[in-house]
Amino acid sequence: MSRIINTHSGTARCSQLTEAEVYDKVITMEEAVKMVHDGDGLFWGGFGYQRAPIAFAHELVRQKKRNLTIYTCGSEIDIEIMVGAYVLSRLEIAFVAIEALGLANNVRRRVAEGAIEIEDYSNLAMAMRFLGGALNVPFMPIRTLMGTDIVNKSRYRGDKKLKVIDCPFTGQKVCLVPSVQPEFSIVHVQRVDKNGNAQIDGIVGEDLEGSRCGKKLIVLAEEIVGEEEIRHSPSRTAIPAMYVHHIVVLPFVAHPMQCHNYYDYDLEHLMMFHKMTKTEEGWQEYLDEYILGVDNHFEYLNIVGWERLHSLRAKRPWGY
Amino acid sequence: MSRIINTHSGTARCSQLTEAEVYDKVITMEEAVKMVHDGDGLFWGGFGYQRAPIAFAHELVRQKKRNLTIYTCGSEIDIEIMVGAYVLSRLEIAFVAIEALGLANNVRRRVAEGAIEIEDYSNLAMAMRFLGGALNVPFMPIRTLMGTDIVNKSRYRGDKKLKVIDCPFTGQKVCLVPSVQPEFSIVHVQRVDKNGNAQIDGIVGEDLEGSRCGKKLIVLAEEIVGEEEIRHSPSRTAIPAMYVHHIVVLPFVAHPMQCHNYYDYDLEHLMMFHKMTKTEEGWQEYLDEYILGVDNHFEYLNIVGWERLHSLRAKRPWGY
Amino acid sequence: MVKYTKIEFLTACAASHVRDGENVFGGTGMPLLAALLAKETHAPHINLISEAGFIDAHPRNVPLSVADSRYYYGCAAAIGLIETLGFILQAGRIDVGFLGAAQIDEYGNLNTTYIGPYEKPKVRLPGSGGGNDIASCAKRLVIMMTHDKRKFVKKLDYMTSPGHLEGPGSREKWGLIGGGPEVVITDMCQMDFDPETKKIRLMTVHPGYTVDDVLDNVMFDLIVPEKVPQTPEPTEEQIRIMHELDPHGVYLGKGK
Amino acid sequence: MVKYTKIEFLTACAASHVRDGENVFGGTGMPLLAALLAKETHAPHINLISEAGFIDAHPRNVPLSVADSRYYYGCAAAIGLIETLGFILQAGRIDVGFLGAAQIDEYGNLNTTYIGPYEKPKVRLPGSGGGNDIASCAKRLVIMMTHDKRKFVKKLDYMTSPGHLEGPGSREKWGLIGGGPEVVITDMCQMDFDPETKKIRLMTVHPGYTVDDVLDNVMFDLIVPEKVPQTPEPTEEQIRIMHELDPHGVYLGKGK
Repeated sequence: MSRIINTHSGTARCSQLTEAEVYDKVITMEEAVKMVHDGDGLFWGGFGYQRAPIAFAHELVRQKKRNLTIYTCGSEIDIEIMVGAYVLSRLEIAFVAIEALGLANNVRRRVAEGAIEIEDYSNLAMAMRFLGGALNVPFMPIRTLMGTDIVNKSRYRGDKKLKVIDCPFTGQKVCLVPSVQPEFSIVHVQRVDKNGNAQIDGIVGEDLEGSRCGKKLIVLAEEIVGEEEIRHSPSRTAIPAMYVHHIVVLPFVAHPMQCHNYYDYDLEHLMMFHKMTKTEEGWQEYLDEYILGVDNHFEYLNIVGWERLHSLRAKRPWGY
Repeated sequence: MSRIINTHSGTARCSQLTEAEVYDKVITMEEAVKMVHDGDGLFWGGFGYQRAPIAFAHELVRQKKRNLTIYTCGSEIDIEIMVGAYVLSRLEIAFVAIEALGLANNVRRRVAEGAIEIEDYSNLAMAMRFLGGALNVPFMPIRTLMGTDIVNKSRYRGDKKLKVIDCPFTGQKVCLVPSVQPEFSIVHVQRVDKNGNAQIDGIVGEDLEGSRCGKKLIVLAEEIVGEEEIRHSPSRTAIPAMYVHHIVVLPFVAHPMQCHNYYDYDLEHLMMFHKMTKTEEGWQEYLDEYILGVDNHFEYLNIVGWERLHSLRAKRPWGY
Repeated sequence: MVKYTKIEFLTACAASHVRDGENVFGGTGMPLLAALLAKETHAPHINLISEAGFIDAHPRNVPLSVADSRYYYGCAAAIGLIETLGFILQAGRIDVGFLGAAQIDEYGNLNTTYIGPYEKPKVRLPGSGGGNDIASCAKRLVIMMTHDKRKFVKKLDYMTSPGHLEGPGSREKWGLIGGGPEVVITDMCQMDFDPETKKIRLMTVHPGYTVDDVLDNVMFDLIVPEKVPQTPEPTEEQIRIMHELDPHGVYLGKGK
Repeated sequence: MVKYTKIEFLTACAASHVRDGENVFGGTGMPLLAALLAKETHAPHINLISEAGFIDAHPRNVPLSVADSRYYYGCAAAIGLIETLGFILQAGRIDVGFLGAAQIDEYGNLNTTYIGPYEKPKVRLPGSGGGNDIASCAKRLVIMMTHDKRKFVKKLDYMTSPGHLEGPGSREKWGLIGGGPEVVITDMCQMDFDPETKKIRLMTVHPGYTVDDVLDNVMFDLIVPEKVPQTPEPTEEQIRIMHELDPHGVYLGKGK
């Protein structure tokens, strides 16, 4: 997989191409996931129930990726899926659970069996680590974490987890958290033009910083729109094309999570997922049925059923 | 001047008021400027020709404020006016000139006569100082300035101007710039609701960070809109009401600079300004005519002339 | 006499700690329901913030996630985490935050990360999320927990979020900008903190429980003042409104 | 033979340093006009960025300010300074930036802040603006100056923006991520930098000038290679297009 990528708008770090070599950034989910190598680090977009890149997680599982590290504030069933299928070996996160439903059962089991290591931070700390990565500075200062075991204990980063220093200006204690610049940023958005200019509806969580911190950015979009649509409202562009290396366009990327203005979460499916993952057998059954048992995202959607999906479509003006 | 301020939405640091005491934040320009005390520091919004708070500068001059410090990336005739009228004694800035026209004549004279001191930073450094102030951390790291006289020389901040350190994670040189949290932030926006929720059209420059770094924020708006207008598009809110202490609503706040979607700059006036300020006598003439010779902003607009102002009104879809 | 379930009681009790005009971090679950209840009753002017990025939210349906689209419609601003946790929370603009925990110690320090030794944990819990940030920075912290002896421990398995750390002066030592825990609400009682020692102290006991019930269910020495009043009961109106807020019983359960 | 003014010549010369597909910091003035000219001729796919926040801009009228609304219509994104100077520039995503200066030394270091001693300056200049940031971080830096002996100095009155600092290794010492100055364009000549010493070197001389003219107008030892070709002249098409871009002669002057 080595398509030459560039756009009408020019691409950072890739500036010697002539017009004849300007290719479209739009690729398939299979192609996108193939670019990820075992051992890579991924900034993982979405927050809580919102814009979770579930379809990308499924394909990582199908392609049997191993030893990936996920950097994110908090993720829920996407992490459960990847951890359950042994795709991830390390997490640098603040939160993993299924909000309102309960603990992350797969994570709990994989931690107990020693299959994954979690380096614990807080949401602010992770968001600042992405901001630092986007700014290309080595660390960012914060005023939380101090006094607790998040400072005192480290899983594998050792003294590179964070540093508490005396501020050279004020003498106050300040916590420095190291910036993150992983191999990839994976971010799910509502819509994108062919160049990669992306709009996000609703909250952005930590995705503005996260989309800019990875060495390569893959944008997953529900919809592709004409360039005119983007350029008509440039203030709405959350991610300019110059950051974007590849685009995957698919519907219901986040199912069973939600995508503001496009579809609501599938609470029934979520509850089923959470219930099945209470046992390893239940999880394996889910894995076989919904992920390994299908060839691609559309087959997954077929199993979920288009009537169900249709019922989840967002209603105006509420966006869910 | 001690109006009780609070809103429907509640105000940070002012939370004990009961409903009967909920007042409107909207006040007059005269009232807003009266709150500024001699010696105060002000974050100064707008960037280049865009959304310069000129009417606020005029009123500071009329009220004979003294020894103010301005913190901003770059400002142009607003700084010229305040420096020329001896309102400012210190500037922490990256840039002052009249783009496309030439040097800032008043600043040049006041520097030569020792009336103002300028602590020099770069645009990135100032923007990061505002970001640090907004985040309530004492400094921010950057990778510029190093090796130059911006590091080696300091006007009055001494060793509190900035610090170059070895990064405790990477060993690389990093420059720490101290955060700014001045008494006031002065930010000019296109529109606001009565609670203070503000929308900015076009680029934001450094105003998102700047509006959040001051101890009090005064928003100058071209237009007040109903709360429904704001809540219909919450993603467009650049400054939530909780940051806003006072609101001043006036048209053509930025004249002779521009305000995206509202009016273009008045190039003729700008050129006249720049030409007149070439001599102290010329500047005094401008000062007497356009600033001290009028009682308020509307009188200034009358002198400029409504036909001229009308001709500057922005045209769709271009916004200027 | 008003009839109520335990969850209804706790929701009303939590709501009483939200004051009008405050900036509130609601999160999800019972604290969110409590904040919404407060807004519909005694505190109409609170600014409800979700750390995912929603500011001054008025959800018409109760959200399940801090990022739930239900927070969006009619809110005043929808931004992101740097805004809510950095510009708002870390800058000292949050009046009250709510947290739950799996373990609490006598200084109100909280564990939401691991049960068992760090090196070989028995149970992985959710982790901090924004919890550490909220506990570090909110002016007041309200903690909600199920009352269980194994949760009120002498020593946490892991300290995720700071309470009063090691007692007087220790939050100041680390420059934490918030005031720390103010009250702990359980299904048996409310506790506050002794201003001198910063240790947890019994405040009120819920109807149906005694001081001894509480003392039997903590693993440290709980300060018991001379007078321990009974926690006020919810009103009919509070119960009616909370069910209007959660019509499907997501948090309150199906039966009224 | 094509007829051209000095400014037209310099604009075309500067445009030649912009390559197709690049991310370009245009600023205002002649560099902006040069970037626009490049986009209309040999480099249609450049991404023109203004530090005020405009990304991939296609202004239909020539802007006077980096924040000018003329940059807005049809651009791909309109954000702010943290985006352009932080996420884009400091992260190494700008291929070429343009700067002017009041003084330059033999390593390409620039002064845009003071003339005279720092303690008692004779003339206050605009200051850095984004200049230091661009000089620190852009992969290539193109400097445009009026050629005047007092501007090509042995020692700057104030070093605002880093060129090659004190020579080989000194940018690396401070961890500056950009490549430093690549070319200096004046109204007499183009200069580049000797790869060994990082000192300024004559590259081409404009029509009508000699090597001696240049040497008479620098106050340091300028490296002169054996062969110094003449700078290529602008084409009719370039001149026509630049006037279409600046129909009111804001930068090019009124007469063609």
